[in-house]
Amino acid sequence: MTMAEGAAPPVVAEVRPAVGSDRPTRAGSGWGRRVLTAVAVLAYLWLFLPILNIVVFTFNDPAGKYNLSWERFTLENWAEPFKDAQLTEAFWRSLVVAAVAVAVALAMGSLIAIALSRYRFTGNKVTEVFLVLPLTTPEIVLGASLYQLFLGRGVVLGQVTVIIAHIMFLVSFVAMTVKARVRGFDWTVEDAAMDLGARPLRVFWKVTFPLILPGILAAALLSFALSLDDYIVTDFTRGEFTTFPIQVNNAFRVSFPPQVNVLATLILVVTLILFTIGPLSQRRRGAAAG
Amino acid sequence: MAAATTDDTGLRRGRFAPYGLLSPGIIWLLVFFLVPVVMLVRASLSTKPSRFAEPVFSWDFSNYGSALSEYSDEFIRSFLYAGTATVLAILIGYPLAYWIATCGGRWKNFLIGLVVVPFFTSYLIRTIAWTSILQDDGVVTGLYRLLPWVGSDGRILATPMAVIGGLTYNFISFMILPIYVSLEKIDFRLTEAAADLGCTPWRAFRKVVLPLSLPGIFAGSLLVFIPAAGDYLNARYLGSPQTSMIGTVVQNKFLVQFDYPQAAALSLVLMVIITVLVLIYSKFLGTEGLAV
Amino acid sequence: MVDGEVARSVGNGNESETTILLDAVTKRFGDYVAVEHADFSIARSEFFSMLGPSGCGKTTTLRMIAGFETPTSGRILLEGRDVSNTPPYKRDVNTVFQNYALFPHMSIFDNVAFGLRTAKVPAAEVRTRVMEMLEVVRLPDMADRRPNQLSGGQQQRIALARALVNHPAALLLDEPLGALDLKLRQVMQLELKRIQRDVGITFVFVTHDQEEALTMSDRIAVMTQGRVDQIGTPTEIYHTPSTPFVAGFIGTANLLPVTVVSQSGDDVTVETRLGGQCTVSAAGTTYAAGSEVTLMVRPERLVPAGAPLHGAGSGASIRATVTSMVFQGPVVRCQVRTSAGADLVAHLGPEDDPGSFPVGSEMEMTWSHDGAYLVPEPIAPDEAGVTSMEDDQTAA
Amino acid sequence: MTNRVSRRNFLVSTAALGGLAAGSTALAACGGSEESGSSTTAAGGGGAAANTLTFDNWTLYIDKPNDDLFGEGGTLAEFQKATGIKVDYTEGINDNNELFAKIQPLLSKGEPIGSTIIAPTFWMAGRLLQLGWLDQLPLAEVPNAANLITSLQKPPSDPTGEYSLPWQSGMAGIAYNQSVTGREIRTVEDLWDPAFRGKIGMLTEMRDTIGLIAMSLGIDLENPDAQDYQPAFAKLEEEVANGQIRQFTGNDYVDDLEQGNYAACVGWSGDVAQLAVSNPDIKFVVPESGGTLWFDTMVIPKGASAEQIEAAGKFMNFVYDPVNAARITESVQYISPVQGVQEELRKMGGEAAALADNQLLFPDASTLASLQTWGTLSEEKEQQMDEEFARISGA
Repeated sequence: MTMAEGAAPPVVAEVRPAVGSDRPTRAGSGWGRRVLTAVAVLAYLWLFLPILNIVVFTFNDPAGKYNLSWERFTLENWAEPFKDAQLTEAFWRSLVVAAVAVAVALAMGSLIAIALSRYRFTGNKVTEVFLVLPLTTPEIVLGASLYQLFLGRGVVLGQVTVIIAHIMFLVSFVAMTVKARVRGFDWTVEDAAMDLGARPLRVFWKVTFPLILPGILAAALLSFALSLDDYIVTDFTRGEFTTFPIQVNNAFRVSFPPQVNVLATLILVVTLILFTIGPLSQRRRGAAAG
Repeated sequence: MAAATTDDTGLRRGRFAPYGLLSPGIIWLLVFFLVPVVMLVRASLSTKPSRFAEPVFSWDFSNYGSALSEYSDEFIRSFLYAGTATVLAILIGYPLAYWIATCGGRWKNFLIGLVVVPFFTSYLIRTIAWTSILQDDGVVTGLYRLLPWVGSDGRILATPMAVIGGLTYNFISFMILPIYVSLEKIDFRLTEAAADLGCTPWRAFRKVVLPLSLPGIFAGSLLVFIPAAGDYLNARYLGSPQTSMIGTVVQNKFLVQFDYPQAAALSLVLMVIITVLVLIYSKFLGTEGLAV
Repeated sequence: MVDGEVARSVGNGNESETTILLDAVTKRFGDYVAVEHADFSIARSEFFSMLGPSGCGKTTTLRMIAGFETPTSGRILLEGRDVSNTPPYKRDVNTVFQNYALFPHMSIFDNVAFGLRTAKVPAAEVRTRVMEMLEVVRLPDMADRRPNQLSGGQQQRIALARALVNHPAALLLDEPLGALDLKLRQVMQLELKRIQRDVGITFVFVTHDQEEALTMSDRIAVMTQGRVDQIGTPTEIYHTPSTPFVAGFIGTANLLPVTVVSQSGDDVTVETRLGGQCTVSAAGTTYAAGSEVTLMVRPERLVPAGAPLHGAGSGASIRATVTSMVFQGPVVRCQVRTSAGADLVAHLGPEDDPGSFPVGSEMEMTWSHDGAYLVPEPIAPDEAGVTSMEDDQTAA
Repeated sequence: MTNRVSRRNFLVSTAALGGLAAGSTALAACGGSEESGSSTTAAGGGGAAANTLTFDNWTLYIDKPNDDLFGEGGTLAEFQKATGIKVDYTEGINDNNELFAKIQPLLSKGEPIGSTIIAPTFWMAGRLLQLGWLDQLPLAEVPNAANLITSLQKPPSDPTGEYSLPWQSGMAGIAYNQSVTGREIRTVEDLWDPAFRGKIGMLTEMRDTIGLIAMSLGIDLENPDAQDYQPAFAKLEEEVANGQIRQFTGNDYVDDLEQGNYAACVGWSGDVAQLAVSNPDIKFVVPESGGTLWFDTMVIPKGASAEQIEAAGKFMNFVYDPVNAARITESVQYISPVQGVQEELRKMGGEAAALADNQLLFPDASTLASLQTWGTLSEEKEQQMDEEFARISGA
């Protein structure tokens, strides 16, 4: 009925323990459990092997233009993380694109999620199916069709078209993610706030928004990653504009400097910090309440 | 932001509000998703008089014929690789998600977060890192060559194995998350109840937990299969000319050969096949699980 | 406060005592009539209940008073002002929602303070008033907790505190006890009644539980299918229901279709389908001979012939076959079937010697003159017999 | 960028726009002095555009690493010092077809692409010329064009020599890692040695890959329309099918050679020249049947202003000066199209002088004689060959 017991949030950063999550759970007999743990550990190793490789190679001093064979240890790459001007510029451009696209997509997507989960209206079902389509369309089709659109209209490809494209594939994603979080949400709290004298705007900022905020934050984090990492759609819509992944791909034809790894590691570190802060602040809130 | 009613009898104040809330996002999707796809359909039915000329719309269905006949290998390979990667992702992702859900205790959130962290480094850099790890003179390939059926000149890079491995690796988080979410919802006292009724743990898993987590597996399968089937970067970096996928062809036809009609036809065939799969899926399981 | 249109000429009763007035209010959703011509007033400091089965329009009526719905026609007056089209946040009424609708992201204190802060009450005053109110609902130590850390009953009281702290002209309660279990519900009924006495605010209470309504209310409006069937005190509604529905909905009633034979003064002679005749009080109504009406006998008034009558004056009797006899503690629930096929229920006490009527035996059932009541509306022959049998069983 | 105006530029433009500035001061009289100041700056910025040259080139294709293009002594800095023209230098070109895909929508509508000079490979320059999308070079501004080596004068891609000048040139041949092959490689046939199965790389550049194979089959490249390249494609397809060929790549073959993923591959002279310095096992050879000679060009797509074209001419003249050309050659280690570079390198001494004797930078007459440059393909033939190549290379 209430948010706490609402739909299990399918978003990692914000996965809440289900009610009574510290109930004892069984993973079968001791043997099965041991095998399972072994598989899990191996899976984690596999997941982190390339990451380890990337981080280790930030300390490599490559002989040629490709930082892919281990030569000798150095700290120089970290002294000059922004040494490669092209790469650095592309890196910042990627951040800008992601920031703008995520902001717009969050606004649009959250509104869609609110509309779908709190109203019944004609076209409800059609809208839901329509929303899923961009998610189930291969990226290459999204990119190719936008390429055709822009080309046909004589639109010059560049930063703007890349942002437009990113917003397009993020809107559905945000809407679905926030909607999953809002499923089971008890909208009468809005009535309650209004009943207590709050005008619609105050109802939104004091009640609705704080309640859907965790869902929005989770969607924001993941869509930021999606935008930052996108290659295929960006490649079709970018024109002369290069983002970080594009620059890495293009530069790979002639060089793969250690700064690529350094910047990738920087993103990783920032992400890790966000991941640690998120649960911590949540735990604190829980502790204060308990 | 008019007051919504949750009354079963009707939604007076909500009559226009939902459309107002929907319109910015939906209009965006109409203009930048639906219209382009329609234009793509148009392009797929066009002919190009010469290489650098504008395509002319002509109800030319031959693009589809040649797309299917000339590139059937790439289509089959794409779906084969994507399918294998999906199965592998289930085989690796399910035990991991299950372990986190059952043994994670209060570290659950951290452990599931850890699954996603690798995916915050660039996809491309991760894939290039794999080329470094799997290089012919490297440790991993060295170990691989010790396997009895692998010769001393065996390699991992530039083989279907590497491409499928890359696809599995790059999309596995889309498998683990939905499975984890569906497992999280399960009350594991049910397995105790099953054990109480004389089930072995394995049987309890098969009869109780697995069926309840099926929606997660299905959602994850789609979320891995779709991007994997359209991918071309794994094939480019980890594959060989014999492992090229349909995405490679589409990309090349659009951006290198300027053969828009055929490229459009190829994209649409890919999209139609996948849409059919999605429709079959949503008919059975709804679309809710697709939100990750 | 803004639109001070005063409409004292409308309505009935003492104007200064009226908090809420519904003036011919109708609410339609498309073709569906949710509330049809509701026309009543609620007095100051009154505990007023709207009672009826789900879908009868009671919640819609409440939502119109709160401002979440607008009447299709008619007016709603609050303290004499027409508020029919005033949004909820401008109305001086507060609601306790069925599922409490506490703000899950705020502490208990912040929940209760919400209305005061919205009204820009100074912080110091907010603090004293919230704490006072938490005292009233007897949860002063919970201020720092969050709603999901409270039990259902505690959440219920917080929802009450959150609404009452604003000193509204009326408090609207939408099935506030529905989510609680039976024990807690009974405790909360008394608690609610106590609080209402303490604060002296008008309570408008919506429920589908007749016992709850009877226990707590000063007056009850019984609603069905969008219409208000009867408004009255619990006693009036129980003893003199104006329709067969009210008779059946409030408590258990044995209903028999009868035809008026004659009326002399307050005594009406009616004839049952089986040909028997009896005399019933007209309760101030005049009946035309030959009109079809309904005879109501409450189970506690129905006794075996020969046993002491419950009530004054002799009434009539009816032959029937015992179909079940269930011991329920204070009473024995005896079900019989008349030769016309109507099932009747009698609550027999020890003095009635229930042991002497085995199942299957024939017996004569009888009631006193004032043990029966005439409902001016007819019922269909197949509706004859006891109503709300489930209620009868669970209530016992 | 346009706000960064050198002091000199600022003075010049302010003087030139004196009349306008006076007018704006008058207008600004009611708006306060602050505004008149900003309008002058804006005028200065506008004036700077004429003194800026935009050049979009391939990555790592000029002296100084890309983060330090304007560092002390770099060609771009020297050029600015000499002429006052600042070069807005970008490294946006990664692939000829990709470049074409990007500029085609603009040039086909007659809109400027934003770069005054771009550096397509000769055959792409030829295509742009055929499509009528190039401006004539201001050869009057380029007296140093006389220094152009004879073999690159009036190439088939630009028969009159009025639309393109070579930027750098190079050979495509066979690059190999001797520690992997264990032997010398001398012919294209050597690549098909079963011992190297799965360890042979090809270039995604169709003309170089097909060119080398075609020459090994005795097919001429200089009159392509008269030739049938089907045997070369068939050979390539056969070797792809039997797994001999591992991958088709761009310059990243360099990495595969180093990592031992490749035994040998089709490669470019300049890359190997650089690589061989740190890894002597890596060798470059022009196969006995001959290699290809290619060159990247400087061209001016239509849409540039007269001032921009003039500035472009000055730049071309500057890099055709043997001293400046030698500085670039020392860094990029490709074949310079400018006569006299060898002498200039010798004068520089040290490592630079050693380059002067490098066969990869200054191939001898017999090597040069074995090289062929692709003639211009007809649109239809090019399309057919591109498609065939894409099909075989799995793209």
